[in-house]
Amino acid sequence: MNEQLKTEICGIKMNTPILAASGTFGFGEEFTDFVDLEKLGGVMVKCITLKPRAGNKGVRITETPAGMLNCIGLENPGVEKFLTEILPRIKNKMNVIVNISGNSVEDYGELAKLLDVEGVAAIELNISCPNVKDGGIIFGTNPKAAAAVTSTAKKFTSKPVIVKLSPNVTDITEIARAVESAGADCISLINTLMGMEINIHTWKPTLGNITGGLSGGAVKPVAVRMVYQVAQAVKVPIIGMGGIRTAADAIEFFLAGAAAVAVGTANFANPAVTMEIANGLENYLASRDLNLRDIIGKVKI
Amino acid sequence: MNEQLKTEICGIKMNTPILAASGTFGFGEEFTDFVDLEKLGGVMVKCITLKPRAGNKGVRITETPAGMLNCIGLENPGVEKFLTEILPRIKNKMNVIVNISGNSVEDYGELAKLLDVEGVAAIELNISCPNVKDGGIIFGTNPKAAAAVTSTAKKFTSKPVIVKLSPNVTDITEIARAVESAGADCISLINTLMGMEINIHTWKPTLGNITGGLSGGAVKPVAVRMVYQVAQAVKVPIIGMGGIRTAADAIEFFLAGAAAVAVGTANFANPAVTMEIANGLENYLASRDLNLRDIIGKVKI
Amino acid sequence: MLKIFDTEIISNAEVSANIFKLEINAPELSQIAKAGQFVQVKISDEFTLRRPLGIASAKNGVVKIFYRVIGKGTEFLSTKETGEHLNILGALGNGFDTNINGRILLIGGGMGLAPLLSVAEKIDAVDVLIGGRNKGEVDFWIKEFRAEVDKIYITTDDGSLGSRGFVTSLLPEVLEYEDYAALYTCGPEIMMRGVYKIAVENNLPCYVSLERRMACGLGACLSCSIDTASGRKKVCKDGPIFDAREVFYE
Amino acid sequence: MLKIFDTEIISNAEVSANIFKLEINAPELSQIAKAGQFVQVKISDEFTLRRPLGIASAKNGVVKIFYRVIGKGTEFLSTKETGEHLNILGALGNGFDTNINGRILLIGGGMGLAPLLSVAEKIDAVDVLIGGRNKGEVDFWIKEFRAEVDKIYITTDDGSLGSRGFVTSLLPEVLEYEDYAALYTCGPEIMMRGVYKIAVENNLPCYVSLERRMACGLGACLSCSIDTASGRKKVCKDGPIFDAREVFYE
Ligand SMILES: Cc1cc2nc3c(=O)[nH]c(=O)nc-3n(C[C@H](O)[C@H](O)[C@H](O)COP(=O)(O)OP(=O)(O)OC[C@H]3O[C@@H](n4cnc5c(N)ncnc54)[C@H](O)[C@@H]3O)c2cc1C
Ligand SMILES: Cc1cc2nc3c(=O)[nH]c(=O)nc-3n(C[C@H](O)[C@H](O)[C@H](O)COP(=O)(O)OP(=O)(O)OC[C@H]3O[C@@H](n4cnc5c(N)ncnc54)[C@H](O)[C@@H]3O)c2cc1C
Ligand SMILES: Cc1cc2nc3c(=O)[nH]c(=O)nc-3n(C[C@H](O)[C@H](O)[C@H](O)COP(=O)(O)O)c2cc1C
Ligand SMILES: Cc1cc2nc3c(=O)[nH]c(=O)nc-3n(C[C@H](O)[C@H](O)[C@H](O)COP(=O)(O)O)c2cc1C
Ligand code: FES
Ligand code: FES
Repeated sequence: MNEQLKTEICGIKMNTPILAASGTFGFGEEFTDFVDLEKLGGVMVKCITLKPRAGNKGVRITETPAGMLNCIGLENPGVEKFLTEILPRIKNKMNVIVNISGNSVEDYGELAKLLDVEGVAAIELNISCPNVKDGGIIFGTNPKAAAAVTSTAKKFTSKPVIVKLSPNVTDITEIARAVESAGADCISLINTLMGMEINIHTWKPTLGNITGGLSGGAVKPVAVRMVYQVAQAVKVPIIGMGGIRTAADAIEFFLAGAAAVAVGTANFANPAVTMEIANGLENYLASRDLNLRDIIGKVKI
Repeated sequence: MNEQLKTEICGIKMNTPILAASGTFGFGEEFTDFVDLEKLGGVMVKCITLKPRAGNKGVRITETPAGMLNCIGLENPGVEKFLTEILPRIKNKMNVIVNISGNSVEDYGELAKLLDVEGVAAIELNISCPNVKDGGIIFGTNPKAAAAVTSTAKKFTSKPVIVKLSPNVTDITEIARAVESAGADCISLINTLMGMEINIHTWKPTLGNITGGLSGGAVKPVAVRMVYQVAQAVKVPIIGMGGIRTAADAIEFFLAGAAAVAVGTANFANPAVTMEIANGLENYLASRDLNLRDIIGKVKI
Repeated sequence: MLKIFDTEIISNAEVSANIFKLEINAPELSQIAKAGQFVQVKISDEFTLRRPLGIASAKNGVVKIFYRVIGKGTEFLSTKETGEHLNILGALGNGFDTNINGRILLIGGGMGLAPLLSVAEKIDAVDVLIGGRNKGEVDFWIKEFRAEVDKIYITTDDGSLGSRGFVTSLLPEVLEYEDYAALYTCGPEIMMRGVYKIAVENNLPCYVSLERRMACGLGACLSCSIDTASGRKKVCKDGPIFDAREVFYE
Repeated sequence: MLKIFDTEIISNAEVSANIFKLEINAPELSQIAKAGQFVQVKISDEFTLRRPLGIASAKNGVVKIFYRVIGKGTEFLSTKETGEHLNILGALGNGFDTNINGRILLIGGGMGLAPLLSVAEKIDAVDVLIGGRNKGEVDFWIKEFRAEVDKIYITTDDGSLGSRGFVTSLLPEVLEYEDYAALYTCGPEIMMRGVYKIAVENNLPCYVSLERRMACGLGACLSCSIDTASGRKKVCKDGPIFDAREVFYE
């Protein structure tokens, strides 16, 4: 393992600053033929909820110009099965970052508590879900709700808490500051942009859930902009993501202010892409005689 | 001219429901070798401000995955020159829809008044600009500011007022309802998503203005979603835009609820694209024995 | 062991209206591929997602695929020429059981015949019931199956070849002629449900090959999840072949 | 009259490291093109923007373009082969004045020599001063210019051909040998500013060809606006050729 790429983010030791984004990488195991999981900074596993969930019905993905829409929903086996069956299998193979979703502030607290166990490197709060218990507003679009979720999760866990921001907001820095104040150890962004496709033959929305989340290359400029803005607004480290397909893309995020990056959609076109990005980053740094920290946030304005 | 495509939107008679989006089509004249301007529903001319403006310095455009970023800024010759030199030249050749931008609510009022002249079919309020006079917040991201601009413009003109929404907001329907209540005759959307690119060789933002507006195919899913949401929320007609490159794309917007569509970025790859879209739409309708109104808002949920 | 293969196109020709036969040079893949498995084809750098296509044959270092042009991806694929390279992820999915005792009847509609051809290639005691819209759509399948099966039954929607109607119209008759150990079917879901119904009536095991939109193809993204009698399953990994009782249980 | 031309590629070959010469069959374009004009090349459907490239020659129905591979667009262009079609928008821009009385000196650096070649092709009394990084980068230009000009002066940064240094080092000397009616220059902006300075010292008219990122190429989008002594201008439409006094006025 190359020393140059080693890093540490809120106490999590990472062999490279390249992570796999939640929902696109399963529980990591599915990629072992293509990826040396230890070489990843971590795997943000598919979101976990208190109860098992089946997710959305109907068509769940569709390709869009340089991107895709998904409405997988929150399909997952539930926290219990995760803890008893999945975690024991994967915990020694990688940094397991558990992405969690809830219907209420209390859900996040309970999940945080249940997941405060050995083998979990950190928890990542997916706040792009509706507060079902309290009016249905998306936690991540409201600074108060985002802060409440964050402080509650913090209260119930000793693990680093990463808060994953939704890009579907007017002012991303407002949310970032709110979750930082509420105790977030790290901020990850961006989750997907809300989009829609209509089939012009059937006149129906392509996706079973009508709308879905846009990801992939198409969203990269929005993601870079938001990482840059958030980096100006907060002090906690940032894990940047959204449309990263190459080492060059990843470097853009580092320059914008990300301390690490995560790769999502690009894993589908090339399951080995995270390794290629890690190698590309290593070459970029080596050929310039730089360390990772020499490029983080170093965009010249 | 094909009768099937004729339509009328807030009193503006259009030969087709295909318009050219502001900032991408100059004053229409530049495209006469490729486009029959009368066959367009209208040309939304480059934004006009009270005083001539030079726009942003440095690099103004860059290509992104299936899209582009621009930071032209508000370069324009100013309203006086527009009225004396440009309008007389173009007014009988097309429906001239004048896109206007201001630094304050009063600017919009003044522009609306000055443009209340023969030869202007409608004015379109570009509210994706900062309220320089009052704190610098973008008019279009705040329902009150958006409403204030709208009602002021309405007060000073007898022309239909189209309000062009910014997609960089948490809840597009909130803004749409606000401008409808304030008297907007029509809503157009989406303007560009805010994005950024960093040159990994120079470490500088590619664009002179650091950030820029994302447009083109990449943004289509976001635009379709917003048009659909706004169509559920308001009664005024909608002009949909964002990433339209083909007749199929345009039809998606009609099904989502747009009464007309505008084409922007796609004019750069193919200056004749608006004509091809009009023809494609005509074929789609004819082959199904439908009229335009049979598809508007007819997405099956 | 899954792999990404850089393969070379041997041929890519239209065998019927909008249906293409693609042959690629892929020695290792052809060795490991099991009947009924599929691959994820990278169309080009511009496509965000790969496209899942069934392995129709894997013999002598050559993998054959049949695909219908239905959208942007398959259209672009159809423009590729001999000698060009094709990036392929495989072999994916569970595949059909090819160690069954007794005669198998393959029942396929349209492009569903592709994975069934790979079964015919692997087992001896096998017949096929081919369904298609018209003569043009079944002719080339007949050619492909001829050397691999004993009997070929044919139905076309318009009666231009074989008996007029659907595979489900002819199936009961075919089952009278011969004793089968199992039915393997692939095609439109409505057809497969019909086949399953007849299998139940005849007390025969029935295996179906399902299709769902797929992103990863590796069991990671849950694009292709379905409900089964034994819980949620992923078509890409737990399937695409399922015991019909598991998936058509309602 | 601007048009979109569907042209066919005659050849597209690397003439020096990362520099390609593209010849296309474009009878109408070759007739209407003026020296110093450019085209907007559609790279493929996947590219949002066309790429502006200078017309280096327009003769006998054939248009020649020279381009350096610097990014995604030119890289993709370099993979196109003889017989493939290329969608081209042109001819754009104002072009150089080719009716000037007296001898013209063309001064080009790197790819800036492309539009100058089209001038050499159109006028008789013309010499060229060629600048490049090294022998490899100027050799093919010498071949192209040989038939079109009287004298060829050469400088290379590394001295591997001609005199060592920049065109601006040799220019004063060249101007001593011969009386020129005007200097036409294209290349890096710093080079053109240097040439302009020498032109002023020698009291010579100087015309420069500018480069800006372009979206429409038609004067509509203002991507390429610049300040000039007579106000805002669009490089794509009012240029790309400008009187140096207009643009280097500060
Ligand atoms: C396991 C499996 C095996 C298959 N084997 C074959 C085969 O051997 N021959 C064949 O012709 N087709 C086969 N298909 C269907 C084939 O994958 C689609 O026709 C193809 O993906 C369409 O791509 P497109 O870009 O042309 O269409 P588009 O409609 O433009 O595709 C848009 C998106 O939808 C997906 N999609 C569209 N139709 C289907 C479909 N029917 N099934 C799954 N995804 C779809 C695409 O993969 C893509 O992600 C198989 C599908 C699966 C799941
Ligand atoms: C009027 C004009 C004539 C030109 N003639 C030639 C020529 O004859 N030969 C030649 O090799 N080059 C020429 N150029 C430069 C050429 O347009 C760029 O090298 C090319 O667009 C790079 O595209 P890319 O996709 O490979 O690079 P990328 O850097 O990936 O392109 C990204 C974007 O930036 C733009 N861009 C990048 N570099 C330039 C540049 N130097 N000038 C303008 N736009 C740029 C691209 O068009 C594209 O929109 C000319 C430019 C202009 C404006
Ligand atoms: C199929 C799919 C499923 C996803 N599921 C989740 C999820 O469960 N939780 C979450 O926080 N983000 C989820 N995401 C968002 C990604 O983790 C990531 O934030 C986003 O896709 C942007 O990165 P990308 O463009 O590299 O994919 C999902 C994305 C995709 C494409
Ligand atoms: C180069 C450029 C300049 C633009 N200038 C303006 C403008 O002056 N006023 C405005 O309201 N929108 C402007 N826009 C936004 C477009 O009108 C349109 O809303 C947006 O680009 C989305 O449509 P598209 O994807 O079809 O381009 C501009 C867009 C581009 C690409
Ligand atoms: S396609 Fe990803 S789980 Fe099946
Ligand atoms: S490129 Fe559009 S105005 Fe020059």
